[in-house]
Amino acid sequence: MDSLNTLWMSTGLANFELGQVIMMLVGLGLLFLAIAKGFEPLLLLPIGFGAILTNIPVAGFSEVGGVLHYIYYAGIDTGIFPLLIFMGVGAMTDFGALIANPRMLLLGAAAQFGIFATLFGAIALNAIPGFDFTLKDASAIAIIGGADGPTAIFLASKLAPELLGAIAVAAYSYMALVPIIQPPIMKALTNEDERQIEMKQLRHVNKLEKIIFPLAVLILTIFFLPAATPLVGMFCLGNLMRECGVVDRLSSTAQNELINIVTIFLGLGVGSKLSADAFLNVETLGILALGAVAFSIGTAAGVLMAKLMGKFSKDPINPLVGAAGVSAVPMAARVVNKIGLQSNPHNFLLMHAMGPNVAGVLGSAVAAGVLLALVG
Amino acid sequence: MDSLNTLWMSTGLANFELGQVIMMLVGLGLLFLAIAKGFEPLLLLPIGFGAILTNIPVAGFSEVGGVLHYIYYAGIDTGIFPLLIFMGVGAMTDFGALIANPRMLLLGAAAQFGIFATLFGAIALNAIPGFDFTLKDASAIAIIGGADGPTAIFLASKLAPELLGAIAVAAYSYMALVPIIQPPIMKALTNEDERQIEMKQLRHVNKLEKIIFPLAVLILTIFFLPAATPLVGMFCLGNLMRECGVVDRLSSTAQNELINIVTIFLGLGVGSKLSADAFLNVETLGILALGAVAFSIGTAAGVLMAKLMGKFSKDPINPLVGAAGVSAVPMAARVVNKIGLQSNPHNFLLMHAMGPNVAGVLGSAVAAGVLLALVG
Amino acid sequence: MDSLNTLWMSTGLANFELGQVIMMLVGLGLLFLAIAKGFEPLLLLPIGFGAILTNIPVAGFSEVGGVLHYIYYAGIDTGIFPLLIFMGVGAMTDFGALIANPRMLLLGAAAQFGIFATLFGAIALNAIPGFDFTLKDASAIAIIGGADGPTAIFLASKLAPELLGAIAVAAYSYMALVPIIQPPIMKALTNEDERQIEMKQLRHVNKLEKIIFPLAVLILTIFFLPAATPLVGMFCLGNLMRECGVVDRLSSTAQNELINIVTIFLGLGVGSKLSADAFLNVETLGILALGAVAFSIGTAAGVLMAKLMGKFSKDPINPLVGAAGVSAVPMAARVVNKIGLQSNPHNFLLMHAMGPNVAGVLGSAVAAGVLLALVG
Amino acid sequence: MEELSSVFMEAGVLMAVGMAFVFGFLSLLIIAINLLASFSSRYPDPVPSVKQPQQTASSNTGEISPNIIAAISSAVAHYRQKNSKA
Amino acid sequence: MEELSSVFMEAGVLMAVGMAFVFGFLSLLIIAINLLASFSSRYPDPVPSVKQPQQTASSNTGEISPNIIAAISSAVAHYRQKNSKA
Amino acid sequence: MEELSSVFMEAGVLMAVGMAFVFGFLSLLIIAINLLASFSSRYPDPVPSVKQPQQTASSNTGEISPNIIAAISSAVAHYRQKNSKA
Ligand code: NA
Ligand code: NA
Ligand code: NA
Repeated sequence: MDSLNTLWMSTGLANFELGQVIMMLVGLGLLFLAIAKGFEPLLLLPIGFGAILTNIPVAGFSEVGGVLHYIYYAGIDTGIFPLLIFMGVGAMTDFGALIANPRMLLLGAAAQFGIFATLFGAIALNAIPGFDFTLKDASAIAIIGGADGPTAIFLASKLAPELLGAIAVAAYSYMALVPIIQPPIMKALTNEDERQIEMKQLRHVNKLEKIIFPLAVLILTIFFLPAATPLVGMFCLGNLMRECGVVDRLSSTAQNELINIVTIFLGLGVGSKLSADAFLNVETLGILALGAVAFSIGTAAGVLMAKLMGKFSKDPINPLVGAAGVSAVPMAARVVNKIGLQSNPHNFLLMHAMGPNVAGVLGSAVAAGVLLALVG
Repeated sequence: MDSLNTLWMSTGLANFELGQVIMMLVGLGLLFLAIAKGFEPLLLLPIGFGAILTNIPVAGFSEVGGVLHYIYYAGIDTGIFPLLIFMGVGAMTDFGALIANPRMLLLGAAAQFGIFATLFGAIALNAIPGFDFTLKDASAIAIIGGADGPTAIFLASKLAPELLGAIAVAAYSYMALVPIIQPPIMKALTNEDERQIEMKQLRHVNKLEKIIFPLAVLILTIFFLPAATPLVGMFCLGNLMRECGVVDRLSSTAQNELINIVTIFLGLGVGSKLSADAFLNVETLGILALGAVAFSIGTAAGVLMAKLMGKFSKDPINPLVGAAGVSAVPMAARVVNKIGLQSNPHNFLLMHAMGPNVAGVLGSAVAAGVLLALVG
Repeated sequence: MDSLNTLWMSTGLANFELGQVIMMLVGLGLLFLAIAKGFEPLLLLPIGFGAILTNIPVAGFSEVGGVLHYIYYAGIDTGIFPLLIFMGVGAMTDFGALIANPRMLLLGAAAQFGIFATLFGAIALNAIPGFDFTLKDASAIAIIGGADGPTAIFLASKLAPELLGAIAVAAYSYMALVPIIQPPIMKALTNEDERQIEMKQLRHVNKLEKIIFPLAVLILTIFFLPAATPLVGMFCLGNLMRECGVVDRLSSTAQNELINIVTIFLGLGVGSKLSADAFLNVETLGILALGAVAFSIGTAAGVLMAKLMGKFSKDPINPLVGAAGVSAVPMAARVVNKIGLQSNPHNFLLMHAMGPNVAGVLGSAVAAGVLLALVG
Repeated sequence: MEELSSVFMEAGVLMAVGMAFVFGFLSLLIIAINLLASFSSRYPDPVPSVKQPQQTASSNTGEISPNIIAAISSAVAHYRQKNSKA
Repeated sequence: MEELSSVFMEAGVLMAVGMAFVFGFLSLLIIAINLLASFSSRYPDPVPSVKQPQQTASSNTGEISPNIIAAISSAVAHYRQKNSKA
Repeated sequence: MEELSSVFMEAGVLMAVGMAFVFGFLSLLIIAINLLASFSSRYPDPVPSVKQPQQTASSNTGEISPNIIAAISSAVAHYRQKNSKA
């Protein structure tokens, strides 16, 4: 009898709290988005699963002694996992298109307006009762506009760990939604003629340029923004391993096995922050709303900047490529290519969009550094 | 002279204790079983090697500052390594045969009688002077009957860490001995006619079923047995990654590089618990004896349950498949197939035995959860 | 205005110290050697990059909370990373040539004279004002003569962590310089006739010998030098996994993904010790000078020992193979082969040089153990 | 002795409760699988539509690594060369 | 209310300083890339000379693993066998 | 000065003891290898019997991964297609 009672008291049914049930449904929802809708499945699947695990009553996944607790504190609280992901992404990134046409960096810069405008917006939300974002919170939320998962997780873990779950979910969800969010904005801000513009073919970039490039980026960052060097440094390390040609086995491991292992743990660790009390509040709604705004403003700023540059450029610039400046590599560049083809079936913008696309990664890492330096 | 003396005092020869020598021979014995006899070499080789290392005098492998100390406390004491192995095993497991014929779960349930009967037996051993098993010890020993290495290590690390070495060695040794332990029992409990029974071909299982299955298992576990969710959850995560089709690179890493890395460390860490004072006592003999009993009873219970089910089933059931319910995937299923072929050379039972075989994995994870909830 | 000032005060330019700038240039120099000159790029690239990162002002990579801090303390201070590298190297090493001609071990022993002579030399340097090497420091420096990276890092982390950076850089640099350092010494100590000597073809080594060999090495080390068992033990574990034939998936992971992952972290962690105050002093110059001496003496001792053995051997011994005794696998063996071919275009010494080459690995691990036992 | 029998009792209760729970749990799972089967039968394998989303996502899952491609290319080239001689 | 406006002010300054910094930084990078391009144009791709050092170094980077070789050999053998039947 | 000479002495002893130990140890290993060789010569390479146990064990060591098989199949298919055109 006693045993039966102990057993009953140790069931989930006897211990459920409403918030946990809702958060498990949120986790299932993320799994649905990842599997059925293909929303950034590599991250959203482990995040969704982690959300379910962390909300299981009695089991204590995220308490001292629980496996998610160890994963979170060893890998996310220290910043190691997002930095390793960034190293792997660096090892996967080809900067050739950007080096061939460096002015595209301005598009990557413009698109970061999505971040800073959102920062302003997050502070403005404080006027509504129920919201109480500090400047740190606002900065961590704003980085969603950078459209870069590891950057968002890294910054949130430093500035607003209690918002980390919502921020990471918003960042990856909107990145998956880029093909839906961006096209209307791109079409509203351009006319048919502009969208048909063909761009000059990119010059060949030689090996030496590609090798020195990550070092140049790192040195500039050291000079002007050391706060960004964890992110930029690991990214440049990955890229240098890729391009130098003498450590291919390290580069291959960084962009395959290592990033896969870390992705599983990062996702679970982020999911462990999706507890009811951290997620089920009006602030999460604010974060989701602000994230959508951030992406939209970033896209618009990129396109407008491209139009402006087109006015002063001797070589024609298709303003659509500005939308790729938000990063969300390589999805945003593919969207640009697709919208471009709709207006001009012979105009392949993919390579031209890769420049602003990777510029956007650098741009948001720099923006993250600025926020760390001024707010952190 | 002084140097020579210091050097001599730092040799192993000057510091050996008898127990250490014996444990190194035990380690060499495990290496022999692994290499020459093919006994679960992936685990028993690192366990045997770890046993040698941990018993080296002076070197201090398992003391603070020693490499095995770090491995044990970071990976086994926290439960992380067995859980990662379980995730990898989940990513390797195809539940198709079980989903096609779910009644096979009852065989996986029946075979767990090996666990609970052994628990009773371990307590009974206390009547013999020299034995003094607590209920926690008895539970950790009994789980050997689950025929599942990571489950046994996980439970032992929680309930009886000082017995972990002996329990893990017994579990993997008996799993390797399944082709020797099971056939006589199977033949004793069945007659020639029963062994010749052919079973109906399994229906096709579609992708959606395979995707939802791990989630359904997890949800039931959350409802009724949250204590089992670390094991079941990580297992289901691995299986979901395998079946969902959108994170193949994570699934591949989980069942290859990650599980390989963790296997090396898990084996060394388990080996580090094979110290003389923890292993060279009458309790280890008791554990080895109880382990053999557990496997035998589990096998018998599975076969008898299959006979019982055959009486009430409209589709014929070959009672041999009940033996696969102990798990020991896929060895037990292969044994069933082989014994079946001896009686009927046209009767391939392998796929039919895979159902109870994977059911046995779930069954022993559930049994582990029950023990954690009631005894832990 | 305030923001601008905060931003300026957070730039690198406002915070640089001269030492940091110089150390970054040292880091860039290591990258140059790794990439343009092919100097042991797998280690020197991450070391050089780590040196740059650790010297970035404000960023705090190697302070509490910085990523390099965690990497160093988790992996190098504990000794885990060099031991895992050694396990991987063991899994890559074929002892066939040594087992076929075990007398080559004497060449691997003779070449360790480079280590002990350098130890004497390091103490002698104390006579020069500005040097103040303790016996521990001298031992850690001397191990450079072992021409084995992980051994040097392991020993330095135990005996003289503050010299670790300089020692690791010297060890890998001189290993890369083997093709330049060794030939003049080899030619000075041999005459044309000696260099033309052809050696008897090696006998076939069977599988059983290769399996038992690592165990025999381990057992001898346990008997006589337990202090060397961390290094020798992990090396032998790797080699046993390679040769036993039943855990190929573990062996493959140990010599590929696992060693690659650890190499990246090991390099970064070593680089984190290249801070200005630890590196920019006269002791580093002493270490670099002693390292060159160590390699030269080791090479000479190996060649002279080979000449001596040739006098008493019934089978002819080409004295060049003695140079391979310093280890630096497989570079030193290749150098032997090349110099041999210059004198006799039909004389392929590569396989004969592999014996002393791998013997040198064992020899320096043993020497490291002696130093740990007597000085540590 | 008394203590021993009380532990025995406890072990017996554990055995009964444990086996009942295991059977109960796995029986529930049988029901769940049957429900799942009848639900899933309405959605026959939509293999292509499940694969599609992944391609649009930014993963490079399933791509064969350039190393392997290179290995194969050289192997095939080698084989072709050999064949052309024969 | 006063506090809110001061935070607003701070956010506004952050926005201005941040965007200025991002533009300034990436503009500098444009200059750096242009300098880099003119510098690099003097060193056209020296592919073989960059690859050579690696071979003399003790790394086995880029070597194709024996497993893959074995896989390919068997695949090619299999294919050849099949082909020879046809 | 006195101290220096005592450290010198210590270093000298270390050198002597160390070299003696290294030579002694590796000489023992020579003996061990010779014993091992004479022992092992009684067991010539039993390759198949060593491999067998592994297959019965539950490891999938040494199996070539499906990815590689897929890669090779497609490469061979591609090559065959190309060849058939020519
Ligand atoms: Na961005
Ligand atoms: Na089981
Ligand atoms: Na050496």
